[in-house]
Amino acid sequence: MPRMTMIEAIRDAMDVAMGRDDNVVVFGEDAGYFGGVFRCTQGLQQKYGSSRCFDTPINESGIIAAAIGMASYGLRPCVEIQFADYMYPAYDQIVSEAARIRYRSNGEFTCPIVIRMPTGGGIFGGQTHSQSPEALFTHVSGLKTVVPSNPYDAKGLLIAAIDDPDPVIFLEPKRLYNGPFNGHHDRPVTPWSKHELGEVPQGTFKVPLGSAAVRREGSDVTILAYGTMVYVAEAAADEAAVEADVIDLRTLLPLDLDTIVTSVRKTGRCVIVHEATLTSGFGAELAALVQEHCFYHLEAPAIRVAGWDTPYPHAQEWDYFPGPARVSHAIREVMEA
Amino acid sequence: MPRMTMIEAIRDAMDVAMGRDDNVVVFGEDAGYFGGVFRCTQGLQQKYGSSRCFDTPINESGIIAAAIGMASYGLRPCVEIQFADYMYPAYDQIVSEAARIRYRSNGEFTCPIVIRMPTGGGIFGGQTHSQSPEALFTHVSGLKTVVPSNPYDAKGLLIAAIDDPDPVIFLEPKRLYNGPFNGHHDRPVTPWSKHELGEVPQGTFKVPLGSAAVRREGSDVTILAYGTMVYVAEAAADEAAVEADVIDLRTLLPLDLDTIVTSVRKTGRCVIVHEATLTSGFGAELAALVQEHCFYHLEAPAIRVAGWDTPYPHAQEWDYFPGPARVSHAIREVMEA
Amino acid sequence: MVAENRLSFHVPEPEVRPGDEPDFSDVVIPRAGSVPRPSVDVDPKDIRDLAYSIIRVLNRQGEAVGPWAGALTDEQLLEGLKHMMALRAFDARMLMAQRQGKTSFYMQHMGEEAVSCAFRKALNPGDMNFPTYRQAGLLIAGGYPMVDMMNQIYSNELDPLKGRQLPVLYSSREYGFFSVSGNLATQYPQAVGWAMASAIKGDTKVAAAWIGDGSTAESDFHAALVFASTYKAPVVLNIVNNQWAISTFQGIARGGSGTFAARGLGFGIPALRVDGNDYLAIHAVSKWAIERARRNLGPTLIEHVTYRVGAHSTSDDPSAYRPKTESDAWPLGDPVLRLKNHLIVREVWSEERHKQAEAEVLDTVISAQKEAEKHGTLHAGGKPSTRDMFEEVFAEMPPHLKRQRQQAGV
Amino acid sequence: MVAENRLSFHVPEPEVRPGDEPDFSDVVIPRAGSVPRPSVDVDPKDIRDLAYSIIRVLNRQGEAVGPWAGALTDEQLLEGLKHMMALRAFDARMLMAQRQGKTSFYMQHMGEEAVSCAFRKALNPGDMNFPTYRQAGLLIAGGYPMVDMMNQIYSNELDPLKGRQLPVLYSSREYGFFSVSGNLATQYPQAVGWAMASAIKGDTKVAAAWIGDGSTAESDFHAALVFASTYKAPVVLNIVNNQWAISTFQGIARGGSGTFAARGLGFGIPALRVDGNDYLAIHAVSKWAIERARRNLGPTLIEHVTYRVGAHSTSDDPSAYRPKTESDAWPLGDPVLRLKNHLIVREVWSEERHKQAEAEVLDTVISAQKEAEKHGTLHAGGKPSTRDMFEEVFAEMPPHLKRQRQQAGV
Ligand SMILES: Cc1ncc(C[n+]2csc(CCOP(=O)(O)OP(=O)(O)O)c2C)c(N)n1
Ligand SMILES: Cc1ncc(C[n+]2csc(CCOP(=O)(O)OP(=O)(O)O)c2C)c(N)n1
Ligand SMILES: [Mg+2]
Ligand SMILES: [Mg+2]
Repeated sequence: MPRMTMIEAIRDAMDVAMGRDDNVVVFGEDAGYFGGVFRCTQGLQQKYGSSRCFDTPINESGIIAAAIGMASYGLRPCVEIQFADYMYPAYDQIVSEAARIRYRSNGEFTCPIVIRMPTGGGIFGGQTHSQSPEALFTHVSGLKTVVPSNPYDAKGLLIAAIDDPDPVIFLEPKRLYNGPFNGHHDRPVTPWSKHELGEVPQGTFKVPLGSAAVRREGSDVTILAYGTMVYVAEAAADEAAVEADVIDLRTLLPLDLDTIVTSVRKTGRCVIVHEATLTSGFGAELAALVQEHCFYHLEAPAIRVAGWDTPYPHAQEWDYFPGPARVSHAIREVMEA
Repeated sequence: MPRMTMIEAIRDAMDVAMGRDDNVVVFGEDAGYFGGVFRCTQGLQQKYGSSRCFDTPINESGIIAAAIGMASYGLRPCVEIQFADYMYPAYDQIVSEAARIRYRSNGEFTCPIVIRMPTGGGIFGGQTHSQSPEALFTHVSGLKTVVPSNPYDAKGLLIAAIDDPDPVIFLEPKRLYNGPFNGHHDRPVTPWSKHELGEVPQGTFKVPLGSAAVRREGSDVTILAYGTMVYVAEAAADEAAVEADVIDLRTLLPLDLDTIVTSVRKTGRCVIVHEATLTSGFGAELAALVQEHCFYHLEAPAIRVAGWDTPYPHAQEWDYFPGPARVSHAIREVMEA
Repeated sequence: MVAENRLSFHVPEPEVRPGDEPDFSDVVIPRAGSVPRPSVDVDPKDIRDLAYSIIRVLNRQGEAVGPWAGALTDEQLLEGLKHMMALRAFDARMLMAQRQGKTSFYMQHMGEEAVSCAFRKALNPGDMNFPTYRQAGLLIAGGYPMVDMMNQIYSNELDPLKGRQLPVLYSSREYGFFSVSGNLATQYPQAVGWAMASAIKGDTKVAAAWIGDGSTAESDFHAALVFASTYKAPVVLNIVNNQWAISTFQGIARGGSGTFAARGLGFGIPALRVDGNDYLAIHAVSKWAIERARRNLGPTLIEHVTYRVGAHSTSDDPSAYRPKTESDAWPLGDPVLRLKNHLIVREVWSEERHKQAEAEVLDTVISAQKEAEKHGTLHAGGKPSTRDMFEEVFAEMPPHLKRQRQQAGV
Repeated sequence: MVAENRLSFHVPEPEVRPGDEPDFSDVVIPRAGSVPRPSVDVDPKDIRDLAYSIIRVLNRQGEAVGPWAGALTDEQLLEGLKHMMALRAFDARMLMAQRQGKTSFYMQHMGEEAVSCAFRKALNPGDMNFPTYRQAGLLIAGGYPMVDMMNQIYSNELDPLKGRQLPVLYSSREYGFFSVSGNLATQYPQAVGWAMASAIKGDTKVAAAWIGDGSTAESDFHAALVFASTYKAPVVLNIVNNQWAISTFQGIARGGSGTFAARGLGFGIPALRVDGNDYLAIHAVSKWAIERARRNLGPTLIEHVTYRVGAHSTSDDPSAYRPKTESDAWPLGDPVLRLKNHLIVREVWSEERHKQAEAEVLDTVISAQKEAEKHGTLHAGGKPSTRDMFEEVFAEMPPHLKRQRQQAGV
């Protein structure tokens, strides 16, 4: 199997989808000729022409609205928002329109669109290139929300998302584009070419939406994570010297609750980690579900480790980022509780 | 003390604030000459002139952006978004701008604005006149979020919000405008004129942001609620025949965690209710906090009763609305656990 | 240094308010037939004037005059009249039904019937409208069954939208009527996207976007114009200027620009204003714009100049913000009356036949209503199920919704 | 029925791409001095042409000609030259500092120095800019200390913004420079709100809004124009058209409209285009617009026609999407060179004095840099504290943030 970076895997997914189905179109700011600021769409315009892959004006609402109109026509747009931090102007189109068109028209009109956006921090991107807005999507009925953590999943989930009959928010942890960053910013990152999850099957293959992956098994504690935090969780488990179930959620909605509940009932302890700010983050939903479904198995409260409740700072990147030290501290806390 | 409806109390708060301080300005769609579709700003243009209270073009983003610019000039805008369901076009201005201007300018520029919006269901308003988007604000660092449940609080909290040096989201449960609706849609609602919380002090008085109110005390179970759900919770407690602490949160952020924790540690049981859709709703944050801070006192998991994870339907209003039957069912569940 | 004058704040105000004498003397109405008809491949630069005039066909004598006249046969015009009469009768019955508590809410078209009825007849099968709540004429003139509209309004057991949507927010793919949103302006750029898709696929279908005067202030209006202009999308961008946006007069949204049509000029989009109470003019201008789109010449903006005679909705009372008799003073008259008079001038219609037609139309509406009410109204009789509430959130119901449906006991 | 042609999809493309010969032959450049100067209270309708022309003062011979010339003294011009030179030197040093890892990111002004430097000098104390990331000339020409700009860029211990903001997103209330947002276009309507506030208070201050060509496509651009037009706000709406928006040429945002300035016309807002590489022209046009605002005549839109010579940012490499030598072919030349030549023609400057001034400017920048670096750079030396991270989220820290700060151990 070829080795790919996450960027290459994402590009390959779109390439495969465009090759199979004329209705798949790709567009976004700088996504056409140039191939995207992270180069995820590079080469697609050349290969499929500028009717299938093109640049857009800088108007996120227009991008999503156009995609919605196209989807109702019968196309399958897979669009790029340059950074998740810039999706807010499109939030109305996503929430009030894309998410509800099927429902309000009783299925007469549907909205099979994929909205890709780089998410998360760790790149000194400051307030507007670092955000993790997943909870703003999981609260909205009618949207699916996906966060891959490696090239293999990225390709398989993206093809599944493009094939999905409903709108899918596809959040790409930008700090993982080139390797499994684990929060140790002072150490070199293994490139994907040397990582087994950098092995990506050719052609069409899917990772189904709604299924989590258990990245490692252990009986001491369950760590729930997604995106970059999967690697942070693994590093933290090592540093705390515990045997942890590390669950990579992959899809936040629909959520693979069974895998979570099975694990927490086994371990009796749960740590939840994400980069987004703590309050009303997706970790709140996870903690609520865990205590609801595993109450009688829990030895300690489920603990959340998350971004602080401040805007994402620039200079204090590593004070803000919930790295291995904070996560292993939380692990020890639940272990000792 | 005069008796007021919630509409009158809200209007009175703005009147008092405008009377005291020339910098307070009020505007929104239909909010000027006509006095707002719910008549909350009626008479203010006549009294203070159209430089202080005026109609705006239908552009929610423009309304908030203008308010931000004015606030940075030194005014104190208190603006109306016609329905909370229509705040999405302004979400970028609220999240990316209002919430962060103080932080990113290190306090050089600040944003003392109040954004009023009618929220919640119960009026056969369908998908676009019924939403409860509070969790979309509580996740955003730099915003305060307030939900009054009666005329007294509405006035006191609104004056406090206008005086607050930071942006405040002020969600007005529209089903409570004229009386304490408790979910029994087939029974008449007591008008505020016959309710003690319809007694509203004249002139300036404040209810501080960040403090909850214990509406009734009991040792069986804690019910956390806000807005319309406070009355639903009371009705449900009666119907379940339990002695409940019914806590009206009033402010979601900053949250009065102490009052919550004290109560749950006392009762050992907790039911959380809100109208917004369940997943990633504010109830998730409450459940997460409750289990985090009261784990060893809990006899049963904290249970959430909320709107279903569907768009707000029209005909199925009362199937969707989390009324007393569903809440009392949940109460019995935690009592029996 | 010169002492500077202090600034002052300007808020546009309508000429008159309740109690005042209605006054439209500032509304310039060009003579019918006076505006030229350019060829559809004209350079947009050369017709900027059309954004400041009003294309009219029917004159005061009820004659069809000028270069935009002559496209419609007697039969087509008679059909048009009946559509408008049907829409008016439908509105009257549904308003009453709302007052009777048979539904929660209703929005009428009084005075604006010509706009959507005439436009619809200029489209081809397969074209798609992205309407607002005030274009039911697109359905009526398109032959959509009235009883289905009523089922939707009543949220009854035959409601095609299963009770999920607010009354009048219809949806019909088959009839080229995109699901109406309760949020203003959002669908304007979606129409552009739909049109882009038609171009991407190399098809021949065109889209029509709809928006109110007040809603042109929304930012999505800009998104639509930007995308339409950049990609030369085959779309007709309609603005229905009915002078009011709930309680605010059009000056609040229009600001310092002379007209709403002028908004198109900054995008190089040809912009035409049309007498929105003149069935013939609307039809002719719509045809022109639709042909442009279909010939790959790109978008056209049409401002339909009309007047909202009724209240904004059943929740509104306009006497609080405008003179009660303002609609009588509206200089473009009543669209039904004007077409009726024209047909009489044409000698294919008469007062008697009109009366008779009114009765027939009413019958049709009433019998549709009876039929619909057999299947329930909002608070009585048959209705969509609680199960329906959980369906179609997604194509396939995910586990958490199944759990919730179970909790709901359905 | 005529067989219909199939539609096709249109995506605007620049004339040339990497490898091609640069070509600006389609850019029409009017002669310097040829555009009339209307009085500030002109009816906007009468100057629609100005939205399609370019106001220029400096001709090819370096002379200042025409009705927009003559406002500035030798001294003022010499000062302007030095501001532009300072900005250019500042950019060069900071670009290098970024390459050396002293900061994470930088954005330069190469080719566009005249725009912000000249505009700044047309404002009064108390006026407020709502800038983008490419108007540091407003600070330099306003006398803001360079070392503070560097402290911000370095996120060091003296960073006035405490390390919270991305480099170059400065903020200074005192210097009339509103906190720059990383989100495009959001501040355009905020500037209008600020200007409305000045009018509401009956003050004399005016606001200036700033936006790039690409960002005019954002919907907030519309919000700004709607509010400015409706309330006749005392604001100058600047568009800096530097031909590129990262990798997309201006045709993507502009679509079928002839110019960006034309966008103002649909709002009745007077719109002027100015040679953005001509210090004198920018200053004169800005003065005109600012005077209009201050005389309560409402908003003006100015399109500054210039060229982004450098990369979009330190994260960008333009050779991937445009010919490397395109900037040399840009027909409006280099703003520094043009003002320098004018001053030589005026006989108040010389090649030698210019060289000397270059050296002086560089010295000033370098010594500011040394001073700043004493207080740290992004990854070395003094820096803002973790405590700072928790401050100023709110005026008063709420309990949950205190708890978190405690957890963070600070
Ligand atoms: C985003 C949004 N904001 C506000 C509203 C509330 N609203 C409904 S209709 C309306 C007025 C619209 O006026 P106009 O566009 O002129 O259309 P008309 O009703 O005259 O046909 C308003 C403000 C809404 N539905 N959506
Ligand atoms: C809302 C938003 N969308 C996208 C971006 C990413 N972005 C940053 S600069 C830029 C290009 C802006 O071009 P232009 O407005 O022409 O300004 P210039 O850089 O040329 O000065 C883009 C797309 C952003 N910062 N904010
Ligand atoms: Mg209207
Ligand atoms: Mg640019």
